[in-house]
Amino acid sequence: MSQVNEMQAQLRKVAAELLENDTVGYIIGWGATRFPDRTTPVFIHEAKDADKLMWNEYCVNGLAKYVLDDKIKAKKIGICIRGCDSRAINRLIIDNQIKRENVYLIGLPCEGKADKIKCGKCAHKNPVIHDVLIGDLVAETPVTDRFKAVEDQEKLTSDEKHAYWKGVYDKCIRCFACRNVCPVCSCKECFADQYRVGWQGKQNNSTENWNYGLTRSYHVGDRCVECGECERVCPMDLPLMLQNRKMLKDINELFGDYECGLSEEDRAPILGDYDLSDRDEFM
Amino acid sequence: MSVIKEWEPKILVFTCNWCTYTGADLAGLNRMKYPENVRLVRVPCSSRVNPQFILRAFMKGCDGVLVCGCHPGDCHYVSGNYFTRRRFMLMQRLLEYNGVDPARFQARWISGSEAAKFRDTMIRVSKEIKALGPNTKFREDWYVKEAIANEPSK
Amino acid sequence: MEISLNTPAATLAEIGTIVDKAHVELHKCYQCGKCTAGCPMADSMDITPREVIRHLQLGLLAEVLRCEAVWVCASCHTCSARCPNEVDVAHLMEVLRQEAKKRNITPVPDVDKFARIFISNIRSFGKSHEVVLCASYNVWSGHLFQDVMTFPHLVMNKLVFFKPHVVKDKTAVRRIMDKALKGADKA
Amino acid sequence: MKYSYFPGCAMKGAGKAYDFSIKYVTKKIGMELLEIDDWNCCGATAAHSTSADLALGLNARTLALAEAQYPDLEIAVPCAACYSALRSALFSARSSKEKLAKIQDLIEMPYEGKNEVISFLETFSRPDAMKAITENVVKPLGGLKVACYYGCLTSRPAKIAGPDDVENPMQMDDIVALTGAISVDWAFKTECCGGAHHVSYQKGAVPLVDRILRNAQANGAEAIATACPLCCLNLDMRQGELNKKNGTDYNIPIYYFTELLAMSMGATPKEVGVEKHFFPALSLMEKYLVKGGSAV
Amino acid sequence: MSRIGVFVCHCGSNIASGVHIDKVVEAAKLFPNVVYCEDNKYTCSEPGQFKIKAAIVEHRLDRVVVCTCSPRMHESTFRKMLKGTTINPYMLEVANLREQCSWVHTDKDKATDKAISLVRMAAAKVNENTSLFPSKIKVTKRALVIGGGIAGMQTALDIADAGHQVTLVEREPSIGGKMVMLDKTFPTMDCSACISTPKMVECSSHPNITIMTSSEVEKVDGYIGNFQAIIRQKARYVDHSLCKGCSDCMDACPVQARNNFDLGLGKRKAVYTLFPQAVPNKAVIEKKGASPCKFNCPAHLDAHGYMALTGVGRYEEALGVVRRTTPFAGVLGRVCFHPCEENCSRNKIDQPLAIATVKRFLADNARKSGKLGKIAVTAEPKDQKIAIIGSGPAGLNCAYMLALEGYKVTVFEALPKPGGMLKVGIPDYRLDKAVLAEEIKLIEDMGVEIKCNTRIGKDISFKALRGKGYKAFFIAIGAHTDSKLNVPGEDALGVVAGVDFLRESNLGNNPKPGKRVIVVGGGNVAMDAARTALRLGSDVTVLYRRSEAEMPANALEIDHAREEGVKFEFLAAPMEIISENGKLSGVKSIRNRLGEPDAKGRRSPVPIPGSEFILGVDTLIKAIGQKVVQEDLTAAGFTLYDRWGNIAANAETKTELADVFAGGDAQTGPATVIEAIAAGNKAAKAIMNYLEGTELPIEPYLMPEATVEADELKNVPRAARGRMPMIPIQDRRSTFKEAELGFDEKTAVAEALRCVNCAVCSECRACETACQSKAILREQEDELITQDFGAIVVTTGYELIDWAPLYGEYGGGRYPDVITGLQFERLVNASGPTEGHILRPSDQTEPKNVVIIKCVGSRDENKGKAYCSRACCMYGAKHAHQVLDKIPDSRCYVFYMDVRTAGKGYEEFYGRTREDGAMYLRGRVAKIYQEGGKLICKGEDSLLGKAVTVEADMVVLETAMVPSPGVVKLAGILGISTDPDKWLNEAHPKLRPVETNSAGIFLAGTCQGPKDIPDTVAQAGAAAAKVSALFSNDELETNPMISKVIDEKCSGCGLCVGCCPYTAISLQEIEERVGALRVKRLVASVNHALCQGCGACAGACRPGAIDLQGFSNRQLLEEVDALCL
Repeated sequence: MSQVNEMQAQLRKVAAELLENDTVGYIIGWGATRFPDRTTPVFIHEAKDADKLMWNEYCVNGLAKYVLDDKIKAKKIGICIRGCDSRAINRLIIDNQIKRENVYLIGLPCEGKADKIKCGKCAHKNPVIHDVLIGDLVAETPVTDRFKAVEDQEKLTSDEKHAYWKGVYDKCIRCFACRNVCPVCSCKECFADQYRVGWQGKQNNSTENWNYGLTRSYHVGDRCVECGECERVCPMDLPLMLQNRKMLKDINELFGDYECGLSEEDRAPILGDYDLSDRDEFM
Repeated sequence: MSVIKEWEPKILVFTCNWCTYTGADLAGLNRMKYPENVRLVRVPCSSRVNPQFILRAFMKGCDGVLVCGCHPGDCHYVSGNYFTRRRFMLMQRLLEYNGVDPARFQARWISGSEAAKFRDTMIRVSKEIKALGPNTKFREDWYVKEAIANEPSK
Repeated sequence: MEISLNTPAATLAEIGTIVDKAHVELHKCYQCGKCTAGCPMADSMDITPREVIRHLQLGLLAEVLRCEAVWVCASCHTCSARCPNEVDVAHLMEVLRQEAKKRNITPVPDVDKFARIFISNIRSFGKSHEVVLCASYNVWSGHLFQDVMTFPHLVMNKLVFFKPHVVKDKTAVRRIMDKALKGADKA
Repeated sequence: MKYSYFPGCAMKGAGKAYDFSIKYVTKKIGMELLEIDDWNCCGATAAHSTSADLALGLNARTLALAEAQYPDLEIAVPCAACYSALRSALFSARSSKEKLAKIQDLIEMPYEGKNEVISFLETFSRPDAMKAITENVVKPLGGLKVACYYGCLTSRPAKIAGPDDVENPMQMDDIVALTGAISVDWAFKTECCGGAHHVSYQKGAVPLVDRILRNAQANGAEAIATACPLCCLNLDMRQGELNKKNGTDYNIPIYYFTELLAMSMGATPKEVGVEKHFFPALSLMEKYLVKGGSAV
Repeated sequence: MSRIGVFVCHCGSNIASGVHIDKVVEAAKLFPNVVYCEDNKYTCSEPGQFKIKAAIVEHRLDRVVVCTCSPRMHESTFRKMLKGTTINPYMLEVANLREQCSWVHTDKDKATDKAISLVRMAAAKVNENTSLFPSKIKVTKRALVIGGGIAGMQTALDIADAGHQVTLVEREPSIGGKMVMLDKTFPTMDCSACISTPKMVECSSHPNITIMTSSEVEKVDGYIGNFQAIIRQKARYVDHSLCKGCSDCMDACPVQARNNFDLGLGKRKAVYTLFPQAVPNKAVIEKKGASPCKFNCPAHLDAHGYMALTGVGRYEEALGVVRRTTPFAGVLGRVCFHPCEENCSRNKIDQPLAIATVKRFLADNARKSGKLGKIAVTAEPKDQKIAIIGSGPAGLNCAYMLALEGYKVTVFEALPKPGGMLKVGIPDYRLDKAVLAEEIKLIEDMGVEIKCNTRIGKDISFKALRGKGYKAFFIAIGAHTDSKLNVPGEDALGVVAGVDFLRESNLGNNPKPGKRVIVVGGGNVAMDAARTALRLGSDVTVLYRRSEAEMPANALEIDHAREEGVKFEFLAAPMEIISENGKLSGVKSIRNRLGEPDAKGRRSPVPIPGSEFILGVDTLIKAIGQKVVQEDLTAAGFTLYDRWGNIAANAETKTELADVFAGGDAQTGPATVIEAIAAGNKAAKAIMNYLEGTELPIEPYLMPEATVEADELKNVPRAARGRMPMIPIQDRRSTFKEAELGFDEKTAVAEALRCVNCAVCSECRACETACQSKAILREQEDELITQDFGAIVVTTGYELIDWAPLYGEYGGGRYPDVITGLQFERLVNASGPTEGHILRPSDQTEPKNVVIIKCVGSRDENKGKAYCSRACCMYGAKHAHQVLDKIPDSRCYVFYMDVRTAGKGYEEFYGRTREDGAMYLRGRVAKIYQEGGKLICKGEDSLLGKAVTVEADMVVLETAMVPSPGVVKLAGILGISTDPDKWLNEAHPKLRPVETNSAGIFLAGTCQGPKDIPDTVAQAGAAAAKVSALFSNDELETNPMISKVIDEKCSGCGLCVGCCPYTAISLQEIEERVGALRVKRLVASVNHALCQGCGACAGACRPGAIDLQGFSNRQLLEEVDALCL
């Protein structure tokens, strides 16, 4: 823990300096709530408030997407990023949603947080990019079971599969929390809100939910950074990553190893690209 | 029992204007026969087909969907069908993963000269789908009923 | 005589497995003859390397297994190196030799004999040993006096030893050889 | 400059001069050779024309021994035939996991296919070796016209032998040039000498030597340098014979390229064993060594 | 609410027989928004169409569904029809009731159901249709044709004849391409030049054609009808507006360069026309840059220039070239440390050229023949006076340069004799002072006044000189005092400074060194001192603290010293000078070892403790470096020095005083003669700038270094460097006679001819003198020209595969008489290197036995290309015919795989060739080798089944065609694609053979794939026709069924950009409101001229922000919904 406290101290020091010398306009980080085992995203605008920044095992929320809310981008945005956030940031850069020079990245190597589901399959504990690094890099633990759950799911018969997902989407309440929190969902206007065009019906029934869920996982499938935020925020605790990882798995098998958001110039999203030598199953 | 006899599947075929649709026309020209239950939707290029169309079709009660285009390398628009290939390889797997029988959604390359291949494909697919029976998965009966209700009957 | 090209499927299959062993795609050869042209041994062959391929293309396996060319080949790999169509002729020759051996067809007995002796030589010493080798070869093959004139020279200049060098762990070597030769005929 | 050493059977017999000169040169230039303990015969042509596995097994054993004894040394091989045989074994070991497993089971020893197998043409043409050689040449063979003969197995199959050029390799030429000798441009550098056929199929093999000598002569070679005991033996043994039989007037003594190196580094022809060649090779050397001597 | 009309067609009985039309009509009437429905026998017929029009009016329809045959058949018909109505032509949908219903189904009821459903789909879709309007783009009626071969010329001519402007861009200096290299063309055997040169002339004289030779396309933007191209006009160094095409310059040019047009079989000059009939018939200069010798010379002497001239015996001109930079040819030829030679490309194959010695020859030769002459001052006299302090190489050269410009120059020299270090530093045995005197005289003859025995600070001062009207000063007083050893006892009697010792001896005050002399130091001064002392009879040892490798003196000097008997003590440094009663007796020294390399990479000496030793000595000469004498200048009122005690001046020799300049050793510290000369020249220019108020460059004009790689030289014949004759060794030991005698004429010329012409042009400027119309532009640079075009035709043609590295078995290029087909064409060509006689390149004899090998590099996936090059079979036959025809009792053997003669009269031609006696052998040659002057070809006659050999005198390889180099780069520039073999891709192999996938860009000729001349010309015509068709309209109407971006929905992620095969989509910045502020962001935008309407983008866009008009998401979803009913 002391390790972590040191980091927290260092984080606050660095944050204070950044605000002091006006490198950044404000800093997005984690702050205390009245629950000891909860933190909440905070926006620190002044050096004196730097001490409000927290760094502990309860810093669970993904922060990357908050940078999108700043439409004016008057000043650089400082933001605390763990491995998952850093990949999300890269994602946003690749999708032209932010410019690298508009953000100042405070890297925080992360041993995994209280949310075991979110952090369970974390393959990148260290930020893959950062401007400043707090604390020391930590050892990465290679993930062996990245697609284990998916493989199990695949083993089911098609009826079982259907039954399973039907069960899932019966529960869904289409609150769109998964979409709103997702760093990959950067569309100006989500298909799911375009009732006029007819991508998505208003009715609340499992098919519409399913249509939403499936389409969403197809939309994020080739770009998902596996931060697990969607699952974390789902009020109905739906196994959303189980849906998302399926496409990742297929991509890995069909088009070679692929992890999104590992660098600023990632290869084009699988669906925005092609290769003459791709496998052909439609002959 | 008798119901099943009556039942004809609804099969949607997206065809690119330059190859498969031409192939279908050629089939017609040669008076080749295939089941009535396939209906073609003409698009300029198979890459125009948004996978969400397929979901939509199943929701609305389609029993089988097929996407057809030029053979890789012959695309009228140079590279469209390469995108098609990737999109639907993934979509097909995703649907299967969600419990939709792979036979219900397929993709095929059929060139403008392959009238016979077009016919054979249609015959085969419709046989397969028919064998599978009506699609219940990923389908909202309510829509179908509603729709039929809305249809002015005579 | 007239050759029938209605080769039985079985034979074609056999040819298939043989060329696969040599990683050769027969259809690639368009019979330019560059292999033959470059082959140092071509003059001594009954059919040229190109013709060996041709026979196989036409499904005439028996003729190929019977021919001397396969045994006259010195495995210098010139043909393979120069083939415009990446047909590994030399490797094919080798596989054919092995196949012929399996069927106990040895149209150029001496070459085969020498190989056997060479190998038995290794079996007994683990290393090959020239005197024993040549001596026994000459006896076996009946060329009693081949190169004998060279022998004194060799002896005078201590270029040969009468006491063979021997591998310490002979049994190991033998075990390997036996294992390997299982299937192929024992030397 | 340190290698594990696989002499091969010939080096104990007909190839003695080769063996000696290699030892001499490597000693001079401070190259260390550690002989693999209990190596066995490579099986030569006989093995692989009998059964692929036989060749594989025999060579894999030696390679495995080397790997065990000198895990981080490349294996230097003087004889072209052994070189080729060992390399093909090495390559198939590296070709696939399955193959490797098969080999391990065949030889019943641990083997991973780690160590590279290289020829002496390679070891000597590496920069540091070249440098060392240049520094140690004391009696240049000023102007001796040498045709460098590489033979088949140092150049083919290309992917096994990995020559600098299949048809016109230069490695040996470059090395020999260091001795002050002039390497002639000729066309039969990599043509076959007949190999083992000289024992088992003479009538077919002898003309090959004839052709090689003819071209060397036509291009003004006074001597031929070889890198393989068998090649050397064949060219050497047949030359006089051909002159007798066909009335040719070949006078092209055959040397191992390492003999030339050794002598240019001060070894006397006798030491090297030049007089041991079938075809008289001493006088030419004496002639040139004197010349060379004065040139310094 | 829309108002849809549905029109069901019987198509005679075609539809009616398979479908219950009435049922369909009934059903259709009930579809949403359908207000009218009728059936019709032949809708497409005149009356049918009329009925529709009528119904539109009568029922106020705003959209129409026609249920008839395939839309591929009649959609356009009905669109046209609607043009004449109130409805937009795109408010139409066609239901395919014939090809896809009545014709393909048997069960009429089921078919009817399907028909109804098809109509419903169409109605549902049309309900969502919107009016679409085609947009127009203007067409620039000028075509760009890239490549001036026969294809390019033909295309250009055809387009031009159609009345449009054409720019024909050619990389070579002349148009004509490969065809003009050929001798005859098969099968008619008419002369290639005779039919292609008229085309060239026609191109050049055609009013609509602009020819740009020596040019390459650099960049292309835009789209069909509106391309902007940037074309690089490469420097030709000749003003083509002035060049008259006379060959005076070529006659004057001394350089023999490789003739690429003859594929290396002949030679041409550095200034040349590609071939006699070249178009334009104007000279160009091949200049790859500055040759290494010139580039690396501190003064940038045109070494290459005077070597070239020497090579052809034009010594006076050559000397003139030297004198452009300095009058000291003789001096430099003797004493220069020649960095030119160190950098000579010959180093890469044998030894460098003896450039300095050749220069010396030029001077000596002029002296001997009394042609040393005067140096003419052409510039009109100027009255500014300039004072130069110091008559060393720097000072004198500065004076020389200024004098050339007509200035009045006075040189002040402190010593009794002019020349500075040249005079008093360098011993006579290295430099005969007579030579120096004469070359100084040259300068004096130009009006330069040299005042000796005049010491600055003592006899003159700047103040005084300014008073006398001197406008500028150049300080070049050199470095004439020694650096101290800093060891005890240094000032003992018998310890002398190297520079002083040499000065004494050089001024003839012959100094008397003791018996035992020790020289401390390792530089050139040390060597001079040592060898001088030796000649004065002493026993000399050089003491140097590092090892020989580190000695700064140049190697030759060291060798000479050693030869003459100077001894060396390396790795030893003096610690203390021992003297007995004030007289020097010995020097205590210590041994060093070499430590780690310092910053400069030089290994510094480290003393080995306890290794001290003593050497007995009578005279010790210190030669460890010199310093500038400051006292005089200080006295003269000049006090600006840097921290090393050198005069402080910048790179342009300017000091802080505006009118005072400084250079040479005085500014840089001890350096070399050539560096001093460079400094002098720079100073002269700086002074002129100062006096004239100009800002011309100080350094001489210099192009980038033209380096030559070793492998480019591998075929250059080896030739040893000329030997320098020297006087007998005993004379060298005892006398001061010049040790080196220099080259005689023969050696000098031979040496000069060893030059490999790195930069090709030697910059000797002989052409400038020769050209009466003053057309030579020495310092010309590339020019970028931007122009608009409406269409582009690529006709870049082919090259022959570089077979040598691929076919070692054919000698890999080592046999001169193994040539390619194209080389053979040059040999038989009357305008070729042999005037049409077929002669072996090796010995110019006529070959009797010629072997022709086909498919070299073709049909050989192992070594070359898998494809067949198509033309080889025919020109192979042609070559065989020509051999047999031109060489009496010759024989010709043709090795072939197959003989492919698909063409009019081709098979007959092949037949005639056999009739001529060509021996056709079916098989590939496996090896060609040389034995006794013969090329022996080993092949197999696969029809005989026997290996065969042919002893040939010459072998012709019919090598594969490959795309011309740079085509891949060009394809990138144009955004068109190539196949795996790098041939350019046509849009469709059968139906669009001369188009590319980028609209407005066309192909013709061999850039698209191997073909012969007739096919090429045919394609050229086709491409021209396509272009003319395009140019026949002033505007292009674009298809309105293209993609459209809805900005509000677009997040600018750019996914669509990558999906577009036509690069029609780009990200554009838009401005939009966010609360009170306006912010900028990126959104996709579609170029309506480029978009072809495939919809790949729409299929990819997640939020549907980009949509395809006519096939919109909404339309298709509606269609799907309708189908599901």
